[in-house]
Parts: sequence; C-alpha cells; structure tokens
Amino acid sequence: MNAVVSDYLPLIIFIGVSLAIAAALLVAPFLLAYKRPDPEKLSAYECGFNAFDDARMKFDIRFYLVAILFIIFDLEVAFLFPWAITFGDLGWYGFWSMMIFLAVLTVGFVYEWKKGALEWD
Amino acid sequence: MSVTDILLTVLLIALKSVVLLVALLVFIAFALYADRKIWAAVQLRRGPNVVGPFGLLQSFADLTKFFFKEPVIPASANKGIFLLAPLVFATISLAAWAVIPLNAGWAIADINVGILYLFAVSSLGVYGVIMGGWASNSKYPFLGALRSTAQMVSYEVSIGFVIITVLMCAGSLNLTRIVEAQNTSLGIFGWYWLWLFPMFVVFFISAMAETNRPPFDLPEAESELVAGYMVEYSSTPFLMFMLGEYVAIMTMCALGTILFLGGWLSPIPFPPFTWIPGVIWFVLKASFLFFLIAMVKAFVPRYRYDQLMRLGWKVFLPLSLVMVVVVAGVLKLTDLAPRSPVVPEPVATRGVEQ
Amino acid sequence: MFGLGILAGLLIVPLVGAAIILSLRGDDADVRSNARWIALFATVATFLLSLVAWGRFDPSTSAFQLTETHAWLAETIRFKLTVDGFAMPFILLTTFLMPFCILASWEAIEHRVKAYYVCFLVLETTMIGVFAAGDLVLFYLMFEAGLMPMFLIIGIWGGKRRIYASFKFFLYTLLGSVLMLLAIIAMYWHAGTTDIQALLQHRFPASMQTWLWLAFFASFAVKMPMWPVHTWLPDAHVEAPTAGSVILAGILLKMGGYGFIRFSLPMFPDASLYFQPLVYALSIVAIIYASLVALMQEDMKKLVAYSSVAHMGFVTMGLFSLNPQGVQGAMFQMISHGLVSGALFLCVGVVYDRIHTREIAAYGGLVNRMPLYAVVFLIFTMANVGLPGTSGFVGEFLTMMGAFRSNPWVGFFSAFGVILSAGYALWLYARVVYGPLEKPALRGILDLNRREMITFAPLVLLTIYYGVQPGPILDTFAPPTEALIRGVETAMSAVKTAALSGN
Amino acid sequence: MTIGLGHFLTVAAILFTIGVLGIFINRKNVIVILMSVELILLAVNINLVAFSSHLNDVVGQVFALFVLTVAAAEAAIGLAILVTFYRNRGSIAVEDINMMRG
Amino acid sequence: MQSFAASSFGLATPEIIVAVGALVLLMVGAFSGRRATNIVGTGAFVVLLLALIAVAFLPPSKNAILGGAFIADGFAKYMKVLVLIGSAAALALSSDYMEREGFIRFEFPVLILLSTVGMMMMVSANDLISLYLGLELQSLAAYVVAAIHRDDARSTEAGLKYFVLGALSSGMLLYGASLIYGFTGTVSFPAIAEVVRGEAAIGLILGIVFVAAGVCFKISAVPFHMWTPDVYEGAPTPVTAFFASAPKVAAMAMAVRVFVGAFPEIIHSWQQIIVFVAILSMALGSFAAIGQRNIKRLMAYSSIGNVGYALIGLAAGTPEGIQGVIVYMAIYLAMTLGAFAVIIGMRRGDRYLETIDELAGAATTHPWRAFALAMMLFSLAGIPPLAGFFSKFYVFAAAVQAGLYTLAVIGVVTSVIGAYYYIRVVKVMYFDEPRPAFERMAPGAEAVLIACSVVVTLFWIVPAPLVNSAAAAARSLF
Repeated sequence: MNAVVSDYLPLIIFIGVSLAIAAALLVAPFLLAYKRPDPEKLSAYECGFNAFDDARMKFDIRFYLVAILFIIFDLEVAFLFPWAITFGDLGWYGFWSMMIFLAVLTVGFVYEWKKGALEWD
Repeated sequence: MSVTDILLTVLLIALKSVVLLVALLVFIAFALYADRKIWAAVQLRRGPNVVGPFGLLQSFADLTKFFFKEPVIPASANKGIFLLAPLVFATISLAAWAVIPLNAGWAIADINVGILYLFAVSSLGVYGVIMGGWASNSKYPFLGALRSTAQMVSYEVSIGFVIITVLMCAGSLNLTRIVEAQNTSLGIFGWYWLWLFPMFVVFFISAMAETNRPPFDLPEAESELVAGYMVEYSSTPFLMFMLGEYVAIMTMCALGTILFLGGWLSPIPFPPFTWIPGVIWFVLKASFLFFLIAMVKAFVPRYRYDQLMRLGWKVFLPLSLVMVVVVAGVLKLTDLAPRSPVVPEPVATRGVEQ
Repeated sequence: MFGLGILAGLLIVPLVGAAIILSLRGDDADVRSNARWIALFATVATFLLSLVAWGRFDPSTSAFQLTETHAWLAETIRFKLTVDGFAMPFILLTTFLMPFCILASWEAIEHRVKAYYVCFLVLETTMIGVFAAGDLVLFYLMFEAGLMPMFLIIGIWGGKRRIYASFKFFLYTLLGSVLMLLAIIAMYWHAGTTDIQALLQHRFPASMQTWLWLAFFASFAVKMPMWPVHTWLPDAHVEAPTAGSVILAGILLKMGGYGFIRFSLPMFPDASLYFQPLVYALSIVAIIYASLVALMQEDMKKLVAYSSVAHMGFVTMGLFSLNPQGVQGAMFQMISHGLVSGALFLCVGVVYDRIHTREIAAYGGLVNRMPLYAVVFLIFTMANVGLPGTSGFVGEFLTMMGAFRSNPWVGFFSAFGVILSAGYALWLYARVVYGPLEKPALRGILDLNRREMITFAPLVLLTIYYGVQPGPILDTFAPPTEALIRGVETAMSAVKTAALSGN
Repeated sequence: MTIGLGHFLTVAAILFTIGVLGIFINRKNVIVILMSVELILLAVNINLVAFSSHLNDVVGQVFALFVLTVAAAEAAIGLAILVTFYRNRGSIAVEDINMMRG
Repeated sequence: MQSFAASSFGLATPEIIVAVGALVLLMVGAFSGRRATNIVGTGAFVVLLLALIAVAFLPPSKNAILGGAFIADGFAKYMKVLVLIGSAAALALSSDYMEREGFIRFEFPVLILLSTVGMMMMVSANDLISLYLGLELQSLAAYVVAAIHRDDARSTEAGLKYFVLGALSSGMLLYGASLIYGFTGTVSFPAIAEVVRGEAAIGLILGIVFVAAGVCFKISAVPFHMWTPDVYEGAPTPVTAFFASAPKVAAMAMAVRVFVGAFPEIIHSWQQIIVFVAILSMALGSFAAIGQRNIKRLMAYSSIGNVGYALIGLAAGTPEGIQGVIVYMAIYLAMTLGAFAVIIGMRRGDRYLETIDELAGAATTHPWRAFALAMMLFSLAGIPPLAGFFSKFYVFAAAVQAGLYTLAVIGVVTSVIGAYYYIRVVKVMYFDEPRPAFERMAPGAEAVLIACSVVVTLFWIVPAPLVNSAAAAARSLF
C-alpha cells in the first residue's frame, strides 16, 4: 500500500492546509470584529417584514426530478470513465456494449423529456 | 523510512501546498480586480481605481473590511451547519487544486485518477451550498440553494460527458498525461479545443453555469433572490462563499486549460517559445479563459431559470451525448484511440488464506 | 373402449353423470327433476357395470384381476386399476348403495339440487377409486379426494351444527391421512415403486415397518373410526343428510378396514403382530365404550353412529386376530354393516323427512300408523344386534371366533359388546316403534311410500339372504384371506426364528 | 502497523451493523432508513474493493461499480416513493407507516 | 479473455426480446398520448408471448454465455416459461382493474416487462453479479409497481414498506455476496463450487447466511416475511397477484441457483438454514392466516406457507428435491393466479373484494366462480386429486428421500392446519347466506381463471408432461 500512500498523502496534506486556511478565515472575525447582536439583526431576511411561515416549505417536485436525472447520468458518466480510458484497447464488442448502454439510458431520458419533467415554466 | 524522514516529507508537501494556495489566492485577488475592471471597461466606467495604483489593491482592502465586519448568525439558523457550510464550500473549492499540474510534474499530488478527483471535488461543492441554504432557515437562502443545486448538478452531467470525450482521446485519467497527449508537432492546433471544438464550447458554458457565473447567476439573482443562499451570511463566512466561487471559477479555467488548451505546453512547438517556462503558458491560458468568462458576464444578459434548465438538459446533454458517440465512432473507425502499454496480467489469488 | 378397461369405466360413468348435471342451466323444478333422474341413471348404470365386472371376476383365486394400467406420474407410479377378492365386494357394495342414496334424497333435498348430486357422483367415483386402486399413490389420491364432496355434503345440506361437523370431519380425516402420505413416500423410496402388487411382494425391514404401520394406522384408525379418534363420526353422522350418513357409515368407514386388510396386515406383518395387543385393546374399548355411550343417546342418528363405532371395533378385532376366521369375519362384518347401518340411517331418514326431528323422545308408537316401517326397522335392528339369520350375525360370530382363537380374553370382552348392542338397539326400537301413539305430531304420519319401499326391499332381501347364505360371499374372500394369512404366518415364523436364534 | 484486509473488513462490518441497526432501531424518519441502506451498500463496497485489492482480482471492483449504480437507482426510486407517500400522508415519520396491521 | 461469438447472444434471445420490447413500448407510450395504455398493454402481452416462443425454441443443453455470467439450461428454460406465464397472466388480470380504478398508466405494463427481464436474469444467473443485477432489476420495478396507485395512501405505503425492506434485503444479500467473493476469490457459481469443498471457512459460512437472509426476504420466507402481508394488502390487487406469482418463482429459482449451483459440496452447512426457514414459514403460514379476514392478507400468509413447502425441496438438495421445487412453483403459479383472478373478478359496483365475509354465499350467486375458487383453495390445502396435492407430494417425497423426516412430518401437519383456513373460505362461500351478487368478470380475468382451473382440477389426469420435464430440468443442474 506504500505506493498508494505516497500518491495520496500530498492530497491529504493539501486538503488539510486548505481546511486550515478556510478555518482561519472563518474564525478571524469572531476574534477581531466588533459584535453587537440585537433581535432585529438576528431575524431572518424577509424583504422588510417578519417571516410568514416556516422557511422549510414544500418546493417544486421538479427539483427532485432533476436530482434523479443527475444521479442516473452521473453514474452513466462513472461507467464511461473506465470505458473511455481503455477505449483504444477495446474491440467493437466493447464499443457496442457501451452504445447499447447509452441507448438504454437515452430511452429513459426521452421518456422523462416526454413526460414533461424537464419543463420549467 | 524513519520518522524524521516522514515528518520532513510532510512538511515539504505542506510548504508546497501553502505556497500554491497563497499564490492562488493572490492571483484570485487580482482576478477579482480584473473582473471588475473588465466589466467596467465594457460599460465605459472606470471600475475600482482608488486603493493603490489603478485600484490594484482594491481586493485586499475588501478583504480587510470583511475581517472587521460583525459575523451575524440569524437566531433561527442551525448554528453549527450555518458555520460549517462556508467552511466546506471554501475548503472543497481549494482542495481541487491539489491535482492541477501548473507545469510538467508541478502538481502537489500527481495521482493517477486526477480527473476523477477533480470531477468529484467539484461536485462536492454543492454540499456547501445546500448546507448554507438549509441552515439559514430562511426562504431566500432556501430557494437559492435549491436553484443553485439543481443548476450545478444539471451542468455537471454535461461536463462529465465533455471530460469523457477528452479521455477517449487522451487515454488516461492522469492530468499530466492528458496534457502530454496534446503535445504534438501541430502545437496549438494539436490541442483538443480544435478537435473537440463543440465540446470545448459546451465545457466553457457549462463551466460558467456550474460555478454560478453570469449569465447563469440565478441563485443569487439580486432582483429575485437577493443573494441566494448567501443572504444570511456576513463577514468572512460570506467572504468564504465568494472566495470559494472564484476559486471554483479558477479551477474551471485551469481544467479547461488542461483539457483543451494543452496545459503548460507552448502553442508554437519549437524554440524559442518552448524555452518559456510552462507555468507561464499555463497562467496565460487560464487567464485568457477567465477573461472570456469576465467578458461574457459583461455583455450577456442573465438567463431565465427555465431557459437555463432547457439549455442544460435539452441542448447540452443530448449534444454531448451525441458527441461522445461520434467521437467514439470516429476514433474506432480511424483506430486513433491511444492504446495502453502492455502490462503483464496480474495474477489473481484464490480465496483469502485462513 | 378408448383403451380403458371396465374399472376405469366404473370411475368415469359417475363423473360423466356429474358433468351432465353441471351442464344443466337454471334452477327450476324441471332442472332439479332432471338432475335427480340423471343421478339415478348414472348410479344405476354404474351398478350394472359393476355387475358386469363381477361377472368377469374370478372369485376362486387370490390374484389381482381386471388390471389396467395407464402412464401417470412416473414409470414407477402408474395409474393402475385392479381388484381382488377383498376389493371387489366393496366396489359392489358402493355401487349398490349409491342408487339408494339418490332415492333417499329424492324429496329430502330441495335446494342446490344440482350441486348435491354432483357431489354424490364425484364421491362415488372416489370411493370406487379407493377400492380399485392398484397403486398406493392413486389409492391415497382417491382416499383423500372423497373429503371434498363429503365436506360439502355435510356442510351445505347438513343439520344445525353442520359447519362444525364438516370441519371436524375434514380436518380429522385429513390429519390422519397426511401421515400415511409420508409413509407411502417412504415405501416408495424403499421399494422403488408404489405398485400395490409389487409392494405386497416387498419385505420392509422390521424397524421401518413399525413406523410405516403407525402412519397408516393413524389414517385408517381415524377413518374407521377407532376409539379414541372416533369423535368426528357422531357429529358427522348426526349433521349429514340421510344419504350422506348412509355413505359415511356404509362405505367411507370401510375404507379404513380395507386399508388395514390391503396394506397394514400384508405389507407390515411384523408390525401388525407387534401392535396386535394395542389394536385389541382399542377395539375392546371401542366395542364396550361405544355401546355404553350409544345407550345414553337421545338422538337416533347418534345412536346408530355409536353403534357403528362399536361394530367397527369388531372389525379391527377380527382383522388383527390374524387368522382366517377373524379376517373373513371382519370382511363380512364390513359388508354387512355397510348394508345394515346404511339401511338404519335410511330408516331414521324416513321418519326425519316426515317429522324433521331425530330425537328419540319425540317418537313412540309408530307401529300404529306405520306397520310396514315397523317391520323394516325391526329387521335392520335385529341385523344390527347380530341376530342369527341376519347378515349381522355371521360377521360378529366369525370375528369373535377369530378373537377367541387368538386371545380368549379379547373374545370374552367382545361378547359384552354383543349384549350391550342388543340393549341399545332394542331399546331404541322399543322407544320409537312401540308404546302408545301420544305425540300430536305423529298422528298424521304416513307409512312408507312406493319410492321408499323400492329403496328398502333390496336391502331387506340382501340382509336376510346373507344371513342365511353367507357362503358365496365368504368364498370370495377366502382365497385372498388365505394368501394374506400365509404371508403373515411366514413373517411370524421368521420373527420367531429370529427370536430363537437371538437367544 | 500496516493496514491490512482485516481492518477493512472490520470497518465494513461496523458500517454494515450500523446500517442494519439504523433500519431496525430507527423510529423517527424514513430518510434515516434510506441513509442506513446506503450505509449498508457502502459497507459492501468497502468489502468488495478490499477483497479485490487483496486478491489482485479486478472482479470485485467491477462488482462494486455495479453496486454503486444500483444503489443510485434504488435511492432514486426510494425517494420517489417517499415523495408520493408524503403527499398522501403528510408525514414521513416511521410510526406513521401503519395503515395495514394485523 | 473469452471471445464472444455473436451467436452466443442467441441463448439470451428471450431476455433481449423482453428488454427491447420494454424500451420500445416505453417510447411508444411516451409518444402516443391518450391511447397509450391500450397499445402498450397489448404490446406488452405480445412481447411476453414472443419471449415465450423464443424460450420454447431454446436448446435444453447447458450453455454459459457472456463470460459465464449467464447460463441457459433446462432449469432456466423451465423457470422462464413459468415467469413469463406469470407475468402475462398478471397483465391480463390488470387491464380491466386499472381502467376501473382510474389510474391508467402505460408505465405499468412496461414495469412488468422490466421486472420480467430481471426475473429471467435471476433465473439464468450464473454468478453473483448477474444474480444481483437481475434481482435488483426485478425489485426496483416491483417497488414502483407496488406504489403505482400513487393517489392511494395504502398503495404508496405498501410501496414504501416493500422498498425499505427490499433494499435492506438486497443489502444483506450483497454483504453475503461480498464475503463469498472474498473467501473464494470468484463470483462465478461453478468456480465457487469448485473452490468450496470440505469444511467451509467461517467467513464463507457467514456469507452464505447473509445471502440466505437476502434470498429469504425475496421469497418472503419467515423470519424475513414481515413485508408480505402489508404489501399484499396495500398494493392494487393485480399487482398483488403479480407479486405472488412470477417473482416468487424467480426468487425460488435464484435460491436454487445459489445453493445448488454454488455450494453443492457443502450442503450440510446450508441445509440447516433452509430447513429452519422452511419449518418457520410453514408454521407461520398456517397459524397466522387463521385469524385473517382480509383475503389479500390471507393470500399473503398462504404464499409464505407455500414458500415454506417449496423450500423443503431445496433443503433436500437432490435432483428429486429440485424437481419438487419446480413442480411446486409451477402448480403454485396456477393456484395463486387462479385465486387472484377470482378475487379481482369479484366486484360490486366500485368496491372490489376485500374481506372474506364478502364472499358469503357466492356459491349460490356465482356457482362457477365459487367452484373455481374452491378448487384453488382445496388445491392450496393440498387435497388430492387437485394439482396442489402433487406439488406437496413431490417436495415431501424429496424430503423423505433425503432423510429429512422431521421436516416432512412438520410439513404435513402444518398443511392440515393450513387446510383449516383454506376451507374456511370455502365454508363462507358454500355454507353461508348469500349476499348481493357480484358483477360480471372482465374477460382477461376470466381467461386466466379458466386456464388455471383447468390446470388445477385436471392436472391429475395428465401429470406426466409437467412432471417429467421438471425432472429433466432439475437434472440439468446437477
């Protein structure tokens, strides 16, 4: 596992340093800045009047549909990655396998399109 | 390896990381300035011109100001998550830079799945947005976060397909190798921007959408949602979101440079141009991309949300999907796809020994 | 015809009748009448066909005859129909009784007539199938299949507690027989076939016999029914419509005895010998206990039902005496009981159809209004008691003789049963038929009508004929009984030899 | 100390147990159940990849990739059903899934 | 690397037909607007028939294709026929119901088709990956189908329950699969069978246990049956009919593939599990059903019990046992579909049959339907000469042959207890006072009912084709 460690240790360290910098930024004003909270200042923003109801309201189902579509296609991409980098070594069999896979996903995509899941108006 | 050796290695890497990050942040400070200047120039204004010569130090003044602002945390917010959100967003944005090679071998972590890492980390940014929007417990941030998320994930799919086409041509997940695969005698014309021009366009536009840049800055559309998921933030937490966005934009510029513009390669593949250090080419190319993005902001009006989604799902996605098929077909027919070097098959062992 | 033999014909004819009745549309009076006639026609046709089969049957040998086989589940499990001297009389008994059942239901059944006759015809097929089966699996199939029509007959056309009775009947008999199924399977794997003739030649190891015997016993004892698993019988008899009771007492009970004689005794002789005391004990208890219980009954049908339990005790006792007299007597007793108890239920049915009660106390002095009925009832009561000159005598006498030979104490106790049976039967007769005619409901009661006379006449004749001339029918049993006893004795001597050599 | 197969398996086993317990003990929210399911699948993937690396056999990783995909589809469908359930019942609390009993 | 001859795909023709058919019909449905449901419904039926024909033309020999992931043999052929028949019948049952209940969706037939592809994959799976994929394809479609009546709270709740427990079960199955992979170094069943001999490692046993748990969920065997009654009750009735038929067959085939295909040499280590599960299932199936008044719940417990009986054959682990499983599932299919055809066919106005009491006196108002249902119920109770007897006969025969006497005895005893609740329904129909009549049956349900009744009642006359081909199919596994 040594090769893995030497490959990925820098990554960990880099993320650690990034985190440290971000954390420093976050903490700084709590140490430096002048603080004087009052209820009005601490209330949620609502165009100048008090909030009507809970902010965690129902929202459009289409956001959810987009999320599903994203999951599906992102995974499709995940499948494409290994295929793409070994593309030169694959024969026509590998090529057509992926084409069929794409076709199947496209069918799902077309279905969702026709069902109006992508209409935002 | 002794403990001191390990410690030394770690310190060295940490030092490199700090240097890179500081350089990046400083660069971004000027990029911000440039952004505003370009915008101003297009609108025939002067832009920032007070702090320092030509206003060059404007960003640093802003930074200082943020530090001394009161960090307001709304009473109804989930405090932990509220503060965690900017931290996550900024950290993740910065973390992407670990694998970006500014020059041959200059990446902090030259891992063999660099592009996957980039792809993964850039999608993780969504978490910061969602957390911020949700933790604020306020309508505008909530809606902004939703919109932002939907937008980011929508265009991520297209970016994924774009990356696939590049990978098919390059045959590796390693960013350095991807750059080197573009190192042909054709110079600038051997880079993928030309061969995969439609994908380059898709990438460029998607990159803007992915990073909430105008004309796709709907989540923070002032006229509708004030500042989107950032409404409730002030002081450095707000700064961190801003910063994170700009870092993400720079990441996209760098990614574009690597994927389509030959990374650190010289556009004219013979001396004296090849004597110029690669990092300079890299910065130039990335800056060029940033310039384009800034120009777009300046003269393209903002999209409506339905237009935005339509573009992402109904134009870019089918287009990039078709392009994947076309590129694959062409590569297969012309037999141009790179082959991996022959490696001996690993010997599989049977079962876990007891 | 169609590659099918006469036994298959016996199975098919009632089914054809059932199919025709099913195909009738509507539910008006004509349809009901048609259904009755078709059912009668089908059962009579079956009976005639069975007479033809009887004509072709050679009673002088113990061999299986009229054999026909058809491909079925596997090469080793075939659809085989065959009869020998044990099976043939039962088939005749079945086909003979069926028309009477149809006649007895002629007016008693008024609703869902079609379904009723369909049930009966299907039931007939399964009963014939049980006796004609030449293959264990087929036997089991027919044995169990009869449950469904009987369940419906009791449940739909029964008395007040019909649902309870039908469930009890169904579940008791099912529980008993599923264990037999496992035994059949075990025999199949051991012998490699379920052909009954082949199995009769097969020797099962003694340890295995014990288990197989118990499993079969569980089934047949319930069906028989033997004490203490007899409790379903009084309920079923009481609640079933008259014809149902006739079939139950006349034929279904005999399946248990037939099973013992066909499987338990010849196939598991060692185990039969080993369990002989158990069966004796249960038989004696059944004879005495059931008789005593019968004495206390208020319900005519229940009384007859308990008397059946007692008579079946004689049968098991005779069978397990393991000598020719006992076995032949048991066989005879079964046939005779089929006629007599069936007839007794018909007798009960006659008055029940008129007054709609079976309470003994509700009757009395019937002889004044129904002299003919009194005579018929008397004959069957006497036959039930076992009066010499009736068929009941021969069977009881022979089984007791067999028991005496085997174990005098058993014979001695069974004699008590005879006395008790005289008690309850005569007392019943006295209470119903003699005495003053006081009950207002009985004043207008009518004597037997023509249909009923037609129904009873053959039964009376046969009862007396067999009482006087038991020879022909006993001759039919003789060859297979001999073969059976021979087989058992071989096993017995083998056991003795083994015991001696063990010492 | 080197990190070996055993450690990976242990982590996976712990995750798996947490996932299963999360489904059975959880009395609050269906979303938590969905997350527990994902945790189980994560445990499986850790197992598969650890074995794959240990055995020097790529099949395990292929399997893991398939599991990932299916997990995504499963999550999508689960959420979809949850959404319709919420629309009908106005709640996604576990104790409200109780229309059919007996 | 194995070279893939194009012809090897020929053995997967039925799967390809159904899969392509599903996709095409999805597109047809999406583009044809209002009339979509009828077109797609008919189309799906045609696709299933085509696949059935394709299955019929498969060679019965044993061929592993797609790198050994997919196996085509006599067993697969037989089970695929059953699965396809089950799915087609479920479609036939659904057409009228869906229209009346007012949730016409062309997605329904498509989902059934997709689920069918998954089931066929399960039946033909020859390694853990294809097994898992088949299972998930089947399950995912089934989750959606359960909740397809999306405005009905009970339907969605059924879907949710099914989903949560189904996901948990596939998680368990997967965890077991990962352990099996780790401890044998392969995912292919024949290869596993070669590696695993003698005493199995504890990790492997653990893997087998987890896989068994997952499988038990899918076939709804105790102690992983909890979802069954609720899902059966909540899902729309044709969907319940579907769940009770084809997927059960496929899941049972999967169980056979896993245990007999991958672990034939260590039968002693999994036999106890199966025996245990079988006993519990039979017992629960009989006892828990007694108190049920809802007929769909009753059918749920019935299917739990039936699965227990089928598992007896698997526990035997012999060719005879597998033959028993196959025969059992074939007959179970006919009985269940027949029973559901009646349940769906019994309708008064807008109300469909829910409780047993509503059947009161059906024998007088609807003699034929009542007769058919009575035959199904007697058959489920295992009363000869109906088909249900033979199904039990074969599994018990296998158990006795394998020396599992206790199991066989418990089996017959519970079957008697089970008979109690079956005949209780008969009692309600035949002995109780009649209620207002039901309406006419829809033609689809009628056709299914007639076919099933013929199979169930007349099976005993010509049992040989089904039984002998089952024997041949079972032998193809060994």
